Amino acid sequence: MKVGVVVFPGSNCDRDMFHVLTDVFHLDAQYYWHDKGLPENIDAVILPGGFSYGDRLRAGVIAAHSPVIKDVQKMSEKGIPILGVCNGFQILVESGLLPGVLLKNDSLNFMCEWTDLIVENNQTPFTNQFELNQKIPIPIANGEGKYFADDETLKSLQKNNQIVFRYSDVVNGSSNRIAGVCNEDGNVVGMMPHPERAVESEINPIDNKPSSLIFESLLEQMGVKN
Amino acid sequence: MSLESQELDELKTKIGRDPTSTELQIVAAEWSEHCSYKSSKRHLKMLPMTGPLVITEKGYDSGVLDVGDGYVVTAHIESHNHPSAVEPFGGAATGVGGVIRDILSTGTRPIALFDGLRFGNIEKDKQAKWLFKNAVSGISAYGNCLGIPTIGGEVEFDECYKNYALVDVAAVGFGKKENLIKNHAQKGDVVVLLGGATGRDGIGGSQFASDSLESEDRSAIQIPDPFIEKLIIEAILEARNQKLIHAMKDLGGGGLSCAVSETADSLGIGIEMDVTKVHTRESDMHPDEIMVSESQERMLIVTNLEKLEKLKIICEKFNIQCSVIGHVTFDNLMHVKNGEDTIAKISTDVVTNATLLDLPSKKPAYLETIEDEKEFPLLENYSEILSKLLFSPNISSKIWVYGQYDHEVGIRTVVKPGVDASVLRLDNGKFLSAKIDGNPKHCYINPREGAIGCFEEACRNVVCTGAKPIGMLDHLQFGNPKDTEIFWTFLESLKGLTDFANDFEIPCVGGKVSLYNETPSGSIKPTPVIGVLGLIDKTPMISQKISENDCLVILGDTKNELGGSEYFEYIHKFIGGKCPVVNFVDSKKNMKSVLEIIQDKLVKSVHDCSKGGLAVAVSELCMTNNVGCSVSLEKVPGESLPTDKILFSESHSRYLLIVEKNKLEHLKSILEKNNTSFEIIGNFGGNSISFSNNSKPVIDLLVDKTQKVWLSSLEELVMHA
Amino acid sequence: MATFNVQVTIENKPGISDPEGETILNDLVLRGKYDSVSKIKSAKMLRFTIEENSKESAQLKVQEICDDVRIFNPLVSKVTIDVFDA
Amino acid sequence: MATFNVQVTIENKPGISDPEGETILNDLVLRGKYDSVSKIKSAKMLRFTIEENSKESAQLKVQEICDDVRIFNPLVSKVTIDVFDA
Ligand SMILES: Nc1ncnc2c1ncn2[C@@H]1O[C@H](COP(=O)(O)OP(=O)(O)O)[C@@H](O)[C@H]1O
Ligand SMILES: [Mg+2]
Repeated sequence: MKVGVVVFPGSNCDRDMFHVLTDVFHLDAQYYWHDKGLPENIDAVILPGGFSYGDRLRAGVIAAHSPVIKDVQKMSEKGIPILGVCNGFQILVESGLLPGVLLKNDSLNFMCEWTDLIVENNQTPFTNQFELNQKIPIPIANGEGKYFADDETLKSLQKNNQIVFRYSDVVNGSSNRIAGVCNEDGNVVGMMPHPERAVESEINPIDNKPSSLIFESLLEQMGVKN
Repeated sequence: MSLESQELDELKTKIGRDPTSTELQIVAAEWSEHCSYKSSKRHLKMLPMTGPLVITEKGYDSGVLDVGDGYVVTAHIESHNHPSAVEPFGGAATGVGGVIRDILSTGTRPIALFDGLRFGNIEKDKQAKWLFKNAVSGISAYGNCLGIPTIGGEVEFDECYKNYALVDVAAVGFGKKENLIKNHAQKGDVVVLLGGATGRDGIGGSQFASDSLESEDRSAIQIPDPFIEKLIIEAILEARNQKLIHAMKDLGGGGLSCAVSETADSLGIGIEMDVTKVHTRESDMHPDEIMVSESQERMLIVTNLEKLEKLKIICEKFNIQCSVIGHVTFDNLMHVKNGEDTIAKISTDVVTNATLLDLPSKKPAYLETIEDEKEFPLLENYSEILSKLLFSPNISSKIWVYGQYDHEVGIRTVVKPGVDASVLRLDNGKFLSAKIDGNPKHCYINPREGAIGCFEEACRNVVCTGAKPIGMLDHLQFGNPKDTEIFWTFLESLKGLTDFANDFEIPCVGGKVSLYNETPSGSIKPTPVIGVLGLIDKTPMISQKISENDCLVILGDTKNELGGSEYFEYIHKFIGGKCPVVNFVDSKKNMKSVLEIIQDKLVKSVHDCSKGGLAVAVSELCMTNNVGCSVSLEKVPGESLPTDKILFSESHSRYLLIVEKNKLEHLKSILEKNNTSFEIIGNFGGNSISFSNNSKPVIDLLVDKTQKVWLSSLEELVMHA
Repeated sequence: MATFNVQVTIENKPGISDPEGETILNDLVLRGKYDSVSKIKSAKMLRFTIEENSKESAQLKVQEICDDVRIFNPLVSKVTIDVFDA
Repeated sequence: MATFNVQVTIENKPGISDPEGETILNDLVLRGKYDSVSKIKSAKMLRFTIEENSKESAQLKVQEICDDVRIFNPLVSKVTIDVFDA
């Protein structure tokens, strides 16, 4: 099974994600530079975190216009699992693949800290190994991480089961404490926290098992046994 | 700014004619204090710079250490004081950018940053607060954007930095030994300038750094562009992987003038270049401006024509500009042309070798009496005093600072900021530990012992993680060196550092001197900042949660050395008293014992005892573990002292060990075998931080309440006060 | 053809909070006792230099750019476009 | 007393680079093939609502606030203050 890691100018978690996919979960991963297309035979796509285009104008907006996004769009229509982490989430939102928008944190500062997520939807390709309401200790690191959607959108997210993760505490002012959402079909997931920073016990001082389930869910989805 | 008149005469004698205007600019930049180290160079030689792990190569801007299995770690430290004092955001950010390019220029990937920040009194002074807040934002904006974690540092406030700022940044790199750039040049090689366009920003910056602020050149404002820097890093590392780089140097102080002349000089070649080939931001720049502009985010590369084609493809991919500005010659001349016209043609040896000064020094008069102690009114309420210290800007938690820095990116950070040193995992299964430390309050009272203390403290912090110190970076920040008394303090500090480095066999792998740090109200206190790198072969010390009934053991003696302590200065407003002195024998013994204990897994946690003394160190343990502790002061080993001195003395070489009861005996046997001074002084449990002396209660603070204020007080002060 | 300066102001739509403006007001301005200030709203501005036939076409072109490349996120912000002769 | 809207525009001084404007121009607008645009300059704007006696005093007061609370650094930024009736 082949996972594409899309790299934009300014991405900086691409190598971390690649390491986790290949060295920890033994997946066949490949980098794809943003100005080229994605091949047909990819089984999953990940948009890693970082500062594409220096987060200028707004986080994710310039990358959302990259040529590769058209292919990501096509793959999303085909139902291929797509995960956007942090800046990747911001890009998915700015390109309209996911609803809502990410605004500056209420603190107005960049925030790097560990927090707890609650799994709200365990039906996506990235959460199928979780119990509902399971807790995930995980770090966030962002300046524009406050999820916002208007009331109507929030209602429909709730109704369609599109809220995937919530923060267990109020962290940055996100609407309904939302930390991650999916599209209506559930195959495109975006999340602000960084699972790739939490799957190895060496660097996860709390518990690396829950975060690992995000990747194990993907393996399960693709029918790969780890 | 230009050359002093005797320097001009010297230049004329050396080249046998009048210099051209361009030559004058080039030489003035290169002969500035910042680039030539003319006041300090002859003395810096005393530091031991070699060792079994040190790899040296001509033209490296950072230190290189062999960490085994074919891997190297690189490290460097820089400051950006003058620019940060007038534009803290941009100054601090471009400081980060500069030190990262030093790491990059050896061909290693930058993997971590450290920042040392010093400002005036933020409790009283709005300017200090503004400088602090914006310097932190600048570092956060730059480092985070690059995806290089800022994993440690320090923050300090002192009146001596009023209306000024010290912003020190250290960077660590990592890579394969075989990928190190070998800095060589061949016939037919070309010289390429890669990165951002050259503009007027930052013209005269290095001279500005060597001037006091009063005569500042306000055009020396540099606008950070971390996005371009990130592209440069990736492009250069890709070029390195493809072996396209013969030699490389970053552009820093002095711009092209220094980069070109120093590259030529260190490789023993000449370079002929044409300013019209430089990609500029503005169309009407004078050739001299192009030569001295300090525009950020640029690298100079020497390669051949064949590799150039591949380099261009990489630059195209990353959408960064690269211009061939010249070629290598073998006449040892720096030859600068403006189209067809020669505007400078001068021996690189002349440009890069300013005449070194041998400045006079004299022991400052104030030192004669500064160690005399004053009698203080007796203070009774030690709970109140300890709270006051814990919530003071120098001691309160720095989480507001490192919480704004991405310290996780790169997924190497094993021990995260917030305790002592931070620890990174390396690709060969080993771990790197690092910390920077400074203490101008101690250094003011005793420049020699103070500097040694900073060095020992940084070692101590690294040792607390189970690492053996393998290299040191020194950053020597002083006032005007032409002041004989200031120069004396510089020399004393340097001698102290040299003695310690020799005795402990810790080579100096890099450093920086920053002089002329003058504020409107005088010179800064001597401020050496020392970075120490430590290597852990097997497992790092990962603190385990402290629980009820764990024991507190102190290692090392507490002495009557409160000069420059937070207690004297913050509580009693007294500057003076005896400076803590490191006893080399005890220091070494204690380090060895701690490393042995960690290796034998006998402790749950180790914490160094420093600023604020024992009382603060114990409180930090309680607050970070949400557990109480009761300490009996009469058991503390060392000199027999009154209560306040036991609580707040800042004697060096002391460690706090947290031990489970059933491991005490084993621990004791090792400490006794090593003949180290130690005592079991307390027990964890309950919910208060309490100290007693001969059964008389002295301090009682609730852990949760204290912790809340300790965590938030810096943020409150900066954001809301 | 003539050169125009087109000023694009991006601000939050009414009803969407503006923590930046509020923070400057509460933590800086009101604390400094400037109590004649009752509100501060933050915005971002981009000044385009553009070559077009007329003021109107400059305005239209910039509007088109703003919508097409999402200079503003319509969920939360609105833009105001003002054209000046260069 | 009357209410005024005072608009404070903060931008980098001429000659000081503006990486944000450049990126928006090169990587967003020009890539979208809008090549009649030759330059984009970014700025920040704050809109104050203030109660003062006159336009002049509103302008002066806002100027004073900006200097006092250091909303911008005069070494880097150029500031324009425009007053409008509310
Ligand atoms: N400016 C800073 N940037 C990043 N981390 C910092 C900064 N200041 C302090 N820290 C972190 O906070 C912790 C406590 O710092 P400090 O009080 O200087 O430690 P110590 O007393 O052990 O030298 C350390 O982990 C340190 O790295
Ligand atoms: Mg410490």
